[in-house]
Amino acid sequence: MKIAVAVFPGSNCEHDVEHALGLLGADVELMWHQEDDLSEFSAVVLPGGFAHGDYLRTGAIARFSPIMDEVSRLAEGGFPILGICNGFQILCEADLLPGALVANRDLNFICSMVHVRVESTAGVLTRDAEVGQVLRIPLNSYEGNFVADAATLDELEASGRVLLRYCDPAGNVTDEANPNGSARNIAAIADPGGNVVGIMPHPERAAEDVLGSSDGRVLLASFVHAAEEASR
Amino acid sequence: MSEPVRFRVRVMRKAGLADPEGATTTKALRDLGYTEVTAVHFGRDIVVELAGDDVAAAEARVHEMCERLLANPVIEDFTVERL
Amino acid sequence: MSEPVRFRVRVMRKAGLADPEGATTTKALRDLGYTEVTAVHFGRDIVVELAGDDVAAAEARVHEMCERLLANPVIEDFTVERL
Amino acid sequence: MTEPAHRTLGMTDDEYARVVEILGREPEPAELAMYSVMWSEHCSYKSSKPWLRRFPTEAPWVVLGPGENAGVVDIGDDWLVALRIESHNHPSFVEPYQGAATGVGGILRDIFTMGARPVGLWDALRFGPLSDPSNRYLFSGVVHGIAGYGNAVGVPTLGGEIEFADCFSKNPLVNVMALGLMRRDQLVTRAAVGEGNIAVLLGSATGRDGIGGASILASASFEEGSETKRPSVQIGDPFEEKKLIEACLELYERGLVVAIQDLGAAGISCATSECAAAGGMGMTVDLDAVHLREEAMTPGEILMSESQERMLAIVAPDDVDEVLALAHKWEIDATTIGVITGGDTLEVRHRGEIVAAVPAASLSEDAPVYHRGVERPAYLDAVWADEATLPAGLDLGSTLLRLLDDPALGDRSWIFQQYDHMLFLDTVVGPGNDGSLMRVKGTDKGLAVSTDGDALRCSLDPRRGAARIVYEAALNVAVTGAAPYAVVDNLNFGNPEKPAVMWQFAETVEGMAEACERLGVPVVGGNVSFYNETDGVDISPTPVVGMLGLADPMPQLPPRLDRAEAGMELWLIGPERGDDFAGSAYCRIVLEHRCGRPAEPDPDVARRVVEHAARLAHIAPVVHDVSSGGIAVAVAEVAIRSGVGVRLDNGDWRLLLDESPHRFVVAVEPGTDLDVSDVASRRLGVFGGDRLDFGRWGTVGLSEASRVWRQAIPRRLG
Ligand SMILES: Nc1ncnc2c1ncn2[C@@H]1O[C@H](COP(=O)(O)OP(=O)(O)O)[C@@H](O)[C@H]1O
Ligand SMILES: [Mg+2]
Repeated sequence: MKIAVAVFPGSNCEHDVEHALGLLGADVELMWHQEDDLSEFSAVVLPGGFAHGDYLRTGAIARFSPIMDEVSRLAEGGFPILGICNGFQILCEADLLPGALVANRDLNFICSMVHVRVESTAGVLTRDAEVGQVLRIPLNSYEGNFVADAATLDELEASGRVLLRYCDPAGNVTDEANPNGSARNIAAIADPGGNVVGIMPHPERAAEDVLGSSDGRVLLASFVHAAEEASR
Repeated sequence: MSEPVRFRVRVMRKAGLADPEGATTTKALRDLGYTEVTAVHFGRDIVVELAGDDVAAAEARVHEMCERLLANPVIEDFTVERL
Repeated sequence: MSEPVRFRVRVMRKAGLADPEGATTTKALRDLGYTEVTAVHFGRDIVVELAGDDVAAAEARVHEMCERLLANPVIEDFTVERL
Repeated sequence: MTEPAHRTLGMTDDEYARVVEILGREPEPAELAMYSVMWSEHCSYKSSKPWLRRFPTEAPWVVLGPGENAGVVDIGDDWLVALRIESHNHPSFVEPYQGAATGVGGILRDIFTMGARPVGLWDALRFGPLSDPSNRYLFSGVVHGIAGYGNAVGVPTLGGEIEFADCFSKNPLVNVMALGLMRRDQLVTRAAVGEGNIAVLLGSATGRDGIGGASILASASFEEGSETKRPSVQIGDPFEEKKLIEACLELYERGLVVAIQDLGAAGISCATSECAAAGGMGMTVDLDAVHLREEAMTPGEILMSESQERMLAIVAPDDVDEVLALAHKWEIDATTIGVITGGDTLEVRHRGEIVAAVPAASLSEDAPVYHRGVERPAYLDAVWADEATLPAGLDLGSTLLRLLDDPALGDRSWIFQQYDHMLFLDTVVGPGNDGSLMRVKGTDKGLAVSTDGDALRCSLDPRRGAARIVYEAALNVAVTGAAPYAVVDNLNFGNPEKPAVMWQFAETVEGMAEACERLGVPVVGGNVSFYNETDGVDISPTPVVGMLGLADPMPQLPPRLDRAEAGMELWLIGPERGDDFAGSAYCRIVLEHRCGRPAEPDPDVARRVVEHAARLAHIAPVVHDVSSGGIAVAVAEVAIRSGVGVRLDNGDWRLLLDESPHRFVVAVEPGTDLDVSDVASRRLGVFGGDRLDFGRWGTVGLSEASRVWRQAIPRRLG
């Protein structure tokens, strides 16, 4: 079982994702964005960074890369696809996830630990977690503010596709605990099949105690297990 | 070779969706003493230059560029104007 | 209360300065098959709404806002237009 | 009468005469342009060179010392570390966002041009007081610029330091340090050897950016009306740089470059002449092959352009195709622009004509050296005699709140939260502590870095002030478990043509050099920024030290400020004086007194204290050096960050606010054996409760102290 990590010009978290998934025993290979065949893989991660400099709009140019045609094709077949930060933005631009990510409400870049509460396990990112569980993981973005129209948000909620929300350390979802202004404190969502997931904070940055938190492991492990299942 | 044809593309955030740049700028202007400012809306102004003589065809192409790349239909509206 | 007065401010990078965003978008459009695109220039389109009836005074104020906040005179030029 | 061309380019008549002597004829316009930039203060160090020789530069682990793009040290296990610091002061005043951004871009190129992957950035900043809106604009613009470039280029910014003072209002300082990591066999240099080898220009197109720019800006003072210098603003493109980094690292990995040099100040003239001179060769350069962004550029403009994100690689002819293909894969431009020749002439052609033909080495090596006048300013006697009148007693609760509200002492997370400081998964101790500590994956080693400066103390006594920042930096890396390993320095000064400024400079170098010697730590690189003067007023002498420490092995769980718990004891290690108030935060903030003479550092004590800190970092949850604000602030920082109160035993209040050097505090479980018999130590108190309790000197609630501390910067930005 192998997991691909897509690398766009300007990506910068690909090695970090490789390292963290490696800690969980996954076999990972970096795939340049010009590749268009992921048939050897059981899952793909779109890592964080600044694909194409985040110029024009985050993710806008990256979604036309050849690898994204393959990702879109595989998405329909239930293939596990995880977008982290910039990867989440690319998935939204590619219409594989609803909504969009715009500038943080205070117009500052935010690199900081945040708390998120697990809202639903109906996605390959949270299937091994427990609803209500509070995780401490780093956020690192300028355009991390999730927006969508009210109907889309309602539908996401109703179908259990809001996977994580920003909260305080005790798990209360409040406006103060919302670091970037995201609609309804949303930090991670899934597509209707649950196999395409996008998360704004970085679980790979919280996979070792020596770096301050291991809370991201349950999310990465969920994804690896989904990949294992998919490979069967 | 002929002069390039130029179009101005204006991309604006859809009404009702968050516009943090607009909101922050409104506040900043009011703090600076421009208390008469009631709202600020942020958008992009993109000038596209193209080679070719068929202006109508070029304009259609620019529309297509907006739909495919320059604007995100989920959150943005756009207009195209010949310069 | 009367309708707000609205102005469009357009802020463009001064000619001659590098425009990485424009260059990257040019390349992206050409890669998408729009090979006729020769250049793309990026700017901001800012709509400012103000309360008050004196349009001329308002326009002067908007000019001042541009100089003080909305544009960076070191690297940008701006225009103001009544909407 | 019109000014002769050389003078409008900032060159003196004597310097011009020297060019004529070297060439044996009058220079062509392009040649004059090249000499004027290469011989500018910024590029040639013509005023500082004689002094910089004073620095100790050798140690068994030094691979490359000063004079290279970056210093390189060997940390064992086949790993090398490249480090470098650079200023971008004047460009940041002209345009704070782009000035700071391009400063980051430039320092990173200095690192990856050595073969190393850049893995960390640090920023040392100086601004005027935030009460002035123009200083707020500069401050937030610079921070946004560093964030905008550093985050997007994909290199974490792990720390820095900041100070505010009036003298920086029209002359902010933006110094950036970078660190890179490479395997031993990846080291490359700029020595262009091998006749027939090809020069390939990689990266951005060349425009009129920075013409008469960075190098000229950095080599002259600002006067009112400096707006005229503005068209030379450079725009940073972190995306291009990111692709360049990856492309260059792959070029090295595949062994495709003979030599490489980044294009910084003086652009193509500098890169080509330095490569050729370093290899003892000549080079012919074809300017028509240079990819231009603008039309009708003159040869002089192309040669001097400081367009960002460009590299010059020297490549064997057989490898050129592979190099171009690799550049294509990474989506960067690459063109062959020159050939290495025998002899020593740098020959430049444009539209079929030779526009320059000069001895390559003369540009970099024959620059004039000035032995400028040095004179101790007489006013210092009065300054030293003017000691602060201290009160007999005070309320430490309210005094502490005033200190914690200072933007240089309060919470600086408004700054560093805007910087990605976690990328690469190596940040074990991030910003917000003392030094930062990064692990080296696959080894037991940790690299600690601290940047330190103290413009106020250095203005009172440059020699003592400079020495003390070296010792402070050493202690800041030691508290993470590291031993001082190498230093880079950035010397920010006023106008070197003034003897008083050169005296400050000479004293600073002496103080830093001696401290480095006494610690046994080599200086492996640095940068000098003169002419930090506006309207005739010089900045305070502001040396900045970038200290690299090596922790081998790295502590399993390194100390952090947030690891104190109720019941732990608080100890002070290191000697106390109680009278070292000159340049202290208390005098500056509360008494508004900026005079007196700071105490002399004690090298032997300094070394012992540093060693103890590094040792205790392996056993104590908190090890924190005492610096600005003295013990009171150091302890408050631990209490606030850990969310636990503290009660200090009674003592003289002066001991809690003076800033005598070589001290740190530790938090440990009661009964822990600290084993510090050869330096002074004292139990200060115990953690617990929800107050900062100074006994008879007063008390303040932890939550109030915490709120004031957190708001110190944000409340001033509105
Ligand atoms: N300009 C800055 N950029 C990033 N981090 C900063 C900056 N200024 C201060 N910091 C961080 O805040 C912390 C405290 O800084 P400082 O008080 O200068 O430390 P010290 O007194 O130990 O040298 C450090 O971790 C430092 O890295
Ligand atoms: Mg410290």
